[in-house]
Amino acid sequence: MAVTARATGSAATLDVARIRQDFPVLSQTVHGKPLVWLDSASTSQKPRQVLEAMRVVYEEHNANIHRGVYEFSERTTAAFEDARAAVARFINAPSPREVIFVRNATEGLNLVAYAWGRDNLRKGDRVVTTVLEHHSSFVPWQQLAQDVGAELVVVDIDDDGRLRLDQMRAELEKGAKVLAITHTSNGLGVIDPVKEVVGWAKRAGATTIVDAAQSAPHMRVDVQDIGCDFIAFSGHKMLGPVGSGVVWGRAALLERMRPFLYGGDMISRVSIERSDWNELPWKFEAGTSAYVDAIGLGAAVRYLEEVGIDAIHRHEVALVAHLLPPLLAEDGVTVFGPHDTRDRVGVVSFDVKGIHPHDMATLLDREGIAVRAGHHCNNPLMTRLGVSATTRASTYLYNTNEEMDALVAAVRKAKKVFGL
Amino acid sequence: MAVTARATGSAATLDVARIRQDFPVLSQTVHGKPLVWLDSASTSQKPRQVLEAMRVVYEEHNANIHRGVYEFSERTTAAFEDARAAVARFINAPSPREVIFVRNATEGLNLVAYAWGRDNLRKGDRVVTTVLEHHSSFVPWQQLAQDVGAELVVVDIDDDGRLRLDQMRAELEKGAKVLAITHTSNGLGVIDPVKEVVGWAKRAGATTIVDAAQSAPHMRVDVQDIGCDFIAFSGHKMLGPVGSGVVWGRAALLERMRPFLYGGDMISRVSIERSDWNELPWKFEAGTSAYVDAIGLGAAVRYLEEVGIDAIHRHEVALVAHLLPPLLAEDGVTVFGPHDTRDRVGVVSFDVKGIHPHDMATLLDREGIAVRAGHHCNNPLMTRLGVSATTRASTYLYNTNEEMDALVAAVRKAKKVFGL
Amino acid sequence: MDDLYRENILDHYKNPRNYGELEGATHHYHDTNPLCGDEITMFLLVGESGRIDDVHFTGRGCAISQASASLLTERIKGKTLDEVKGIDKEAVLEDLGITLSPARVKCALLSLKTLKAAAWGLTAWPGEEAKQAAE
Amino acid sequence: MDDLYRENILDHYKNPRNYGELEGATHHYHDTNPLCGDEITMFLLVGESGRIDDVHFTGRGCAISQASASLLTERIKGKTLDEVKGIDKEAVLEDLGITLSPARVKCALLSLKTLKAAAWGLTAWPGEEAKQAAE
Ligand SMILES: Cc1ncc(COP(=O)(O)O)c(C=O)c1O
Ligand SMILES: Cc1ncc(COP(=O)(O)O)c(C=O)c1O
Repeated sequence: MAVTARATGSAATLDVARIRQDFPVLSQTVHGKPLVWLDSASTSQKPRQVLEAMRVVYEEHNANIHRGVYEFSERTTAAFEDARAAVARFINAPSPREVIFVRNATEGLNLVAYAWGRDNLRKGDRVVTTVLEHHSSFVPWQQLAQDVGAELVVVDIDDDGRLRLDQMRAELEKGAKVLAITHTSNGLGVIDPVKEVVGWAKRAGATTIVDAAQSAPHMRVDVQDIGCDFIAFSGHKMLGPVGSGVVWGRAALLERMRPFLYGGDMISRVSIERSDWNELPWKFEAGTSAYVDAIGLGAAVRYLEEVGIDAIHRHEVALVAHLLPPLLAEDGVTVFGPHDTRDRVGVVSFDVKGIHPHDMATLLDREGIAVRAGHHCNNPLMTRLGVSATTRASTYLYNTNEEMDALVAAVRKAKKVFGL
Repeated sequence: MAVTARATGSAATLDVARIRQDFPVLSQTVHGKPLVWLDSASTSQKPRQVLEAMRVVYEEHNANIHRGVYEFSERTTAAFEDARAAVARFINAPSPREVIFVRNATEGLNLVAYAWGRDNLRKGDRVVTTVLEHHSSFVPWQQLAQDVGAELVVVDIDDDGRLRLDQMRAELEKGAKVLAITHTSNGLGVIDPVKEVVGWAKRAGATTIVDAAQSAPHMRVDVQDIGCDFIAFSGHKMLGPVGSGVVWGRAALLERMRPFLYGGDMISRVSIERSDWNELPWKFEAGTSAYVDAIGLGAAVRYLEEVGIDAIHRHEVALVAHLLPPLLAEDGVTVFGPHDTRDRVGVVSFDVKGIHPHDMATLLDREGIAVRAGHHCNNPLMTRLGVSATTRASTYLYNTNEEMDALVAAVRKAKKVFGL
Repeated sequence: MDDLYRENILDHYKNPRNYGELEGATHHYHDTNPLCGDEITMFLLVGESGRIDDVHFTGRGCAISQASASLLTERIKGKTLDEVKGIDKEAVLEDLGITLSPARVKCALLSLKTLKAAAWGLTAWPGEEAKQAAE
Repeated sequence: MDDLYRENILDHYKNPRNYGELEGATHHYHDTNPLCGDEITMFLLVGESGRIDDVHFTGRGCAISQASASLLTERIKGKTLDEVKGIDKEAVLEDLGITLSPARVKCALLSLKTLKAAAWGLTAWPGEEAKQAAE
């Protein structure tokens, strides 16, 4: 139960006070209390730099991309493709051609299931996934498996909330056509050893899809190092605007796949009889992209790079290390997932006996603290944990130890209200 | 060739000078000349009111929608659902439950093809569409028809660019499973009599999908009056942000359809074995919606309502009436589509003999005028017209007669450069 | 003290009235609020007189959802099914006596939704029955 | 006068050199720029000596794309295929002698792209051949 001190020392590398000045929303108050934003796993707040990058497009050179030969369109197109290059660098993609802008991780994961899965998954194939998956990573494969008659294998966690690697390995050794795995659990904050698991899956000949919605914002994600075939994440969870998201895939696979959405821009030629597709990545970007949002995501990625993604990870682990001991010391508190800080990000799911998470979230809100209560789009995990909902506090680069203290104090106060 | 004076008189109802003050980008210069934005059919500019509505969310109460019980989430959710209600009112939808937020018209049209089409279109069925379709309305059905072995029937236009209603009627009388028709051609600016055509299609028992990407921004679109089953349009073409779009469908159909994208929010319950879907409209909104963009679209719709969509339509027709005579009087100029203003919106596609549209767009850009050159995602129409590209000027509520004059002057100048 | 969690509500939450399954119920219905996992099952015993002779509920979830179910059982004893079908949400919110934000209103109204479904004699939501039967 | 449309470019556009199909060409290739519909077909006649004895092109499109094709045919006569494969885009842009924005650079380079494909002996873009054969 002891929290390892491992990362605490390095938290000083983040100048949180300065960072907070970049986030206009953090100076708001809620019910008369200063806002404490502990719901970044749901969506992060945005720095001025991101909002400014978007403002510049809308107010200074807004034009549809790719299709115009005039000045505004050229400028906007250049900014859009710069954002793509920034994202490619951020995840160490071999080429920006492999970076496809989508609305969010959900669309990215569905794109893979539709455009790769429908043409490749067959009756009797095995789809291996985990009980930690978010619905967006789980349900597309559950449905496709049902449609084609494939087998869905759901690997369990141990009592600490960590993936059962023994079971995973054994299942992959039995053979698999698809591995769909989350890099980081949005319910428990544990990091899966995806590089290792992807290695096993590759040996089984599986195509591997990693859900990086909770990892890309908070820790280094290197697609070449992981070795997977596809990865997806959402811009809005990593300081970018809503409406921006990314699916990355290996060019060799993307080239062989059918398109997903059909329409403007993804086409090279259309006759009444047939259509030919545009080159990567545009083949998968039908219609007018949310180009301003993508440009915002580019600015977000540059902001994260400047602060340093490793420093951010260390900072968040330090926050967890600060939070866990007093929280665990409270009577009636259960923390789901590991109680140490090994392979962990800043997500802490907990329950207080006698107070439903919904009531807890309401009571914390009265103290200005925004946390999430519910199943976190993690029904199978909730069932596995034997609960219907948890209260989840999640951190980011702008959070402080003082805010962790405020959370513990507010939990105590909530217990008083309930006479506990 | 005479331009009807019909709408000219009523243009005065729009206070364009005041309207222009709402659009920050319109005071920019290009190559030292004041910007003349004549590419609204590709994407419109945005008024302060829309940008401000979005800023307020990001800076004052940003939070993921639907899933939070705390204050910010409640406020953002309320603003998001208000936007949905505003859109429903704008298109006279029977209920906001039928209004689904998507990225753009393209996604909306693909949603229908995937979620309705795949389960309903069968070998031998007839899909009736037109040569006026944008690729986003055409290619999803072309591909699906090929996949299932359905027949694709493409109705022609007459030499004026108007839909061949005789042919359309005859084809529908032969029977049809699907009618996919654009309300307004983005290539020629003609309005299709969709109400009449939808009526014939209904009698044939067809499901009817109307592409309103070019109509919803510029004229009254009343889904109940048209009587179709689905309609789709893009926010970014109607003063809203990129990343916002709508597909409307009849509740009875939407309820019977399978979902399109699977993931967070569109679910009511997930177990390892099965999933149950959320109610409309959320069943079709998987993952984190681009809620800020949707809220921006809500503000755009309110702006359009305040100015008055009928007044906007009249104003644009008046601009066309002002532009056509001097343009047609120029030696070597061909205007595609009707030369009068009957059933028309503010799209004027033209060609100048001896100057390729690409060169024309570049030369106009040097004069500060942004027009589009290319096939406008209208390959089949270009083939029908016997050209590979056209130059397209398109108007909106913020354009003036003086800008039409500037366009004609710049066309003359371009001819001089080319020694014509 | 937070006025949302008044004495009365916490009392009904901690000591729910009419709690437990009801043997021989003539009507019962189960529903959930997927957002938070709140669950309510309502059991009605309608006698010869056409009146609700007994009502029980079981459930789990937040204080608002459980207290409102408990309050509701007190309100309906002795009523006819038609009277139950006529209860509006304002009545439930009045019984609670607090102002709720939209998300929490859903918690408060789950019990009424469940009760009405029971009163109408449903065993599953329309549309779901077919789905369940098909499995 | 706009410096983008210099005398020289307009001259090559209006009076393209080496225009027309080439009977007995040993290499030829057709390509388009889907954005604007520009089209170029390049025809090469490579003699015993391994040098380009004759080159023609046909096409339609904007002044930039057609002038650059015309200029390119002048540049390569008498060269070997290997020399042609080594021509870089800077050379083409230099021949044009103007500064182009990214969208227009594509127009300028269509001729080079087509020429190189012809020199490599392609008849369709890799991947497309199979697609076309399958029809
Ligand atoms: C008639 C028509 N339909 C569909 C579209 C596609 O719109 P979007 O690119 O916003 O999806 C357009 C826009 O170019 C259009 O003009
Ligand atoms: C692990 C994980 N995957 C996928 C998603 C889906 O992200 P979005 O809603 O942005 O599509 C989330 C966000 O909730 C997540 O936490």
